[in-house]
Amino acid sequence: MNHWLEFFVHWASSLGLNYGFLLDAYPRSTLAQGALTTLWLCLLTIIGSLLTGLGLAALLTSGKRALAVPARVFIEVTRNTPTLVQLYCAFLVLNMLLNQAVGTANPLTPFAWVVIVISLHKGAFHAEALRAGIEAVPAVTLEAARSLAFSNRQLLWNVQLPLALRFALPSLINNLIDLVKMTAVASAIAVGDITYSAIMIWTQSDNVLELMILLLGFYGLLSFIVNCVGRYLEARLRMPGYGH
Amino acid sequence: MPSIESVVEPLVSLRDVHLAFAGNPVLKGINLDVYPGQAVSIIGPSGSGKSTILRCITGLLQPQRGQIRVADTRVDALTREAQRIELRKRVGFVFQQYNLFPHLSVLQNLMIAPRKVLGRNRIDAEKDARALLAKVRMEHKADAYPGQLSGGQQQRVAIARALTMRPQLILFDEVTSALDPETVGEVLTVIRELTQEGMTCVLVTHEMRFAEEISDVVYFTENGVIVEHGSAEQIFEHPANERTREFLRHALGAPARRGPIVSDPYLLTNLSRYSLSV
Amino acid sequence: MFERSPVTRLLPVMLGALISLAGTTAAHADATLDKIEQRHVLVVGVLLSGGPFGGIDPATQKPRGLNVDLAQELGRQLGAQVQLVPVLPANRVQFLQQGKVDLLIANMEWTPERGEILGSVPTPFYRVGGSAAVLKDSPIARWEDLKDQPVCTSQGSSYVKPLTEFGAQIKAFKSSSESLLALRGNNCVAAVHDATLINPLLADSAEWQGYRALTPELNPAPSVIWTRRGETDTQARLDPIVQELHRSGWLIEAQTRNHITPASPALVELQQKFQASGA
Amino acid sequence: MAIESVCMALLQWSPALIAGFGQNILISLLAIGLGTVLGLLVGMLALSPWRLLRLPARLWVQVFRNAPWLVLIYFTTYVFPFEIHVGSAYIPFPDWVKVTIGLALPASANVAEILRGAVASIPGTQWEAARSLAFSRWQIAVSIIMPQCLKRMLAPWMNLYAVVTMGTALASLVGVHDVIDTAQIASNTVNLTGFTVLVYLSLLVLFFAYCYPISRLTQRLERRYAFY
Repeated sequence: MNHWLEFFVHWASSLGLNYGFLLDAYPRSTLAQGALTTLWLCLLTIIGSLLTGLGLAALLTSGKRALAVPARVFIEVTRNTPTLVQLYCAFLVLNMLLNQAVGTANPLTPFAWVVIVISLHKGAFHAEALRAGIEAVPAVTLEAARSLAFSNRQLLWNVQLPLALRFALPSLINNLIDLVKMTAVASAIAVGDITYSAIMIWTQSDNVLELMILLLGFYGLLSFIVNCVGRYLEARLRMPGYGH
Repeated sequence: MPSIESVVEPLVSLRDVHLAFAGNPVLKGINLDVYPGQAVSIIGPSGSGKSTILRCITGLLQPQRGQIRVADTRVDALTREAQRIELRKRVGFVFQQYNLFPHLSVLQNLMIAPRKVLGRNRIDAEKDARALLAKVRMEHKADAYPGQLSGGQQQRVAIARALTMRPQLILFDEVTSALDPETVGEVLTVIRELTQEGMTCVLVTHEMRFAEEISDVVYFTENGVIVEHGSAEQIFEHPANERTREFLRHALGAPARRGPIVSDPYLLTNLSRYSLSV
Repeated sequence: MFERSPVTRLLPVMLGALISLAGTTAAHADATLDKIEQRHVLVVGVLLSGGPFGGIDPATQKPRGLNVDLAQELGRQLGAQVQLVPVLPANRVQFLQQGKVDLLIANMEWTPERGEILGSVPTPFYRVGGSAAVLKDSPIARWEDLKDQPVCTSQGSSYVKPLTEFGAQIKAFKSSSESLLALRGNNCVAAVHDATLINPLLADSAEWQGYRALTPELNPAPSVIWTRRGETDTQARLDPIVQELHRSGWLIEAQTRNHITPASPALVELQQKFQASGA
Repeated sequence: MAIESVCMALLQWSPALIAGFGQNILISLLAIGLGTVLGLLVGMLALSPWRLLRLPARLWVQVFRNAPWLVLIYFTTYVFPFEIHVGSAYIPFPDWVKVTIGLALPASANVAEILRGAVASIPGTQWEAARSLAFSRWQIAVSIIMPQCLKRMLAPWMNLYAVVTMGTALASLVGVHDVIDTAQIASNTVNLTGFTVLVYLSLLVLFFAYCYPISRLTQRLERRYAFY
């Protein structure tokens, strides 16, 4: 392991990049810890955002105004304001108010707030994708299912949702790739993710460029993994003869 | 065919059925009877309400006025979805656009309704499905997906799918209109065999020669009313009404056919609202 | 739907292109004084985080505060036009090193570590140490009690190092604004900043009644005007100016004008010192 | 009394907030402008029949689409020089311009993708039809395909603009004095809980008021051009 690291540092220095700091235990462990935090953040927000998306999509397509309108308002506000501002509003403002209300019992950490805010944010995007998927299921296909005596529930689970998921999948995966990139804003509220770790290191020393390249590589790798998983799912759920 | 009207109750009967879409009258007093074992064709110009009649019979649409009876069921009086589901178990429907489920294989398309709706076990359902596929000469495509089949093949699968419910009656809604000319024949052959076996069928069709050949009774509709009805011979050889004559002159000359409609589910999501966020 | 294709295997190549675009940053040796005298421009990095040292005037949106007043006064005496560049604790050292700013008047205290990488005007213009805002009923009584506790501060603050030595878990924010809000959201047990920020806040604001300041001040150190390393000409040119500002009472007056409370005893001490030596 | 003073403070700070938001809008407009020009260029290269041109263009798109915007902004802010030496003149390269470039890079990658999507959505029969009329490849692209593409690109492009505008919020993290920075200074200066709540909410309101109409317009355009 260390041998490879030394080799890499040596190779990079021939390109004029000084990765010597990776040989120090402290910056290396800081970065590793940050990478781990980012991974956890991604994992939890992916799950959280998908659940939120499902819930919101259910509200949107419920056909009941009292449910659909608040969901729509939430989605529009979420889509049309910056995540950073949402994060500030939640972590700096809401958290402070919450603290004044319940005192020091407030269990929400910055990490938890990032998970909540990004889950809700991307959930709004998932909900849109799922709703579009549900609406893209041709009415005639539903009619066909009804003519085969399917009940509404059977229709939903056997025809509408499987088709909607397939239609929404490309959007959902794009959203998830976007989500991975978005976790970088966690650094703004001092969650020790990889971006924050990198900032902490470059404020102490002068290796911004090297750290940037490391960061871009790391996020690129994560997006690549999500992309691969997405492609695998798409291949599994492919409907031969349709689309790509 | 011997006349059995006096002995047997009609399987389907419509009396003075009126239906309007958003104030636009589509059906304006339809009367129609289908006796068990009969093949009934409904012909007429596009937009005359032919497909709407079929949708009313199976409860996909609810008329504003009039009576619809299928066996002992008063379709127009059904209020609950559960009751309509009971009706649909007995009435098959084949669509112009086939409407197979694109995410399921051919065999799964045939098994899903018997398994989920009728609660039959997998082995029986599969045995039945394979038998029906053989009947429509599609057994070699059991594991293919609808998107991989030609229009005629999909339509034959759709007919087999309707048959899996062992219906008392099958409704065919312009089933050849979306097909390439060369595949129309294979679908018509399947329908012809069904009528010969004594399956009660109602067809909406633009294939006049075919309607003439297989129908016991033909109804001519225009502008939401039945203009004329009678035996195939009567309607095609000696139409009483001037409108019928006019229609048949054109229709028999050049069979009306709409071009096949492409249905690519991905087309709708092209360039959809950009899903980026910061 | 856009196709997503495999990513970033060739990322370094792309970056290489960018780097060549970025070029090299030329750091001038002791060019600052030349620049001031030839171009008549003085670029000063100031910290504007809100508060008496640096903030903005809501009416005119102009920077204001002691940092700003001092920068303008230096410019006036050098006959140079002052360009103010707002800096963050996280980027101020880089800005100076890169040459983006010529001087830093940015609440940055003198520490030996900084003294190694930067140069500074020998005479300080202020003296300040760190203070921690903690809840009144908090068990924290001494700095050592912060061991293994989450502590909010700002990125690049001079208190990060001593706090790390106490074993505190640092949560560093972009500026004191977020850090203080995080304290009130109970995300840390203490927020550590300059005493000049913490003390007036706790003394004046009704909303901070539930909090107290931790004493004694952490690492009290002189606030100095920073230059690039080795720019002794600039330092020599500025030092008498700062001394004169002490002697004439300009700094004490500026402190009062900007409502910095409590008044620093260091300023009085320095005034007396220079008045004595100058007289 | 408390509410009154909070509202007074907000009133007092509102010109500063508006001015700060002006900075955000300026950045967003320049970034989308630069991004569009770059993106169309890269997009056309990516559609070129020559591998040598296509490959770097695809690479550009992949790198900048898959990098977090925040990291790109840090990148341009910290790695680019603060002034450019042209002859004897020093052209300053202020932070907000660097942020503009940092936003223009991912914007260009997305514009290139929008262009590709639009070209792909034009049925191949259009090319065939034009070719049968003896058009050259370039002529087809300019006079047949492009006009159809532009119409289709409008909605996603506007959506991208809204996203870029929201991306300007990240500028505050590298010390650009924008609306969020202003809000934080204000909150720190006024020091009243009520004011802090209000000033952060007003940030939400400002961005929403600017981006929501764009989003609505996008949706309307999309509905109009969804089918042909």
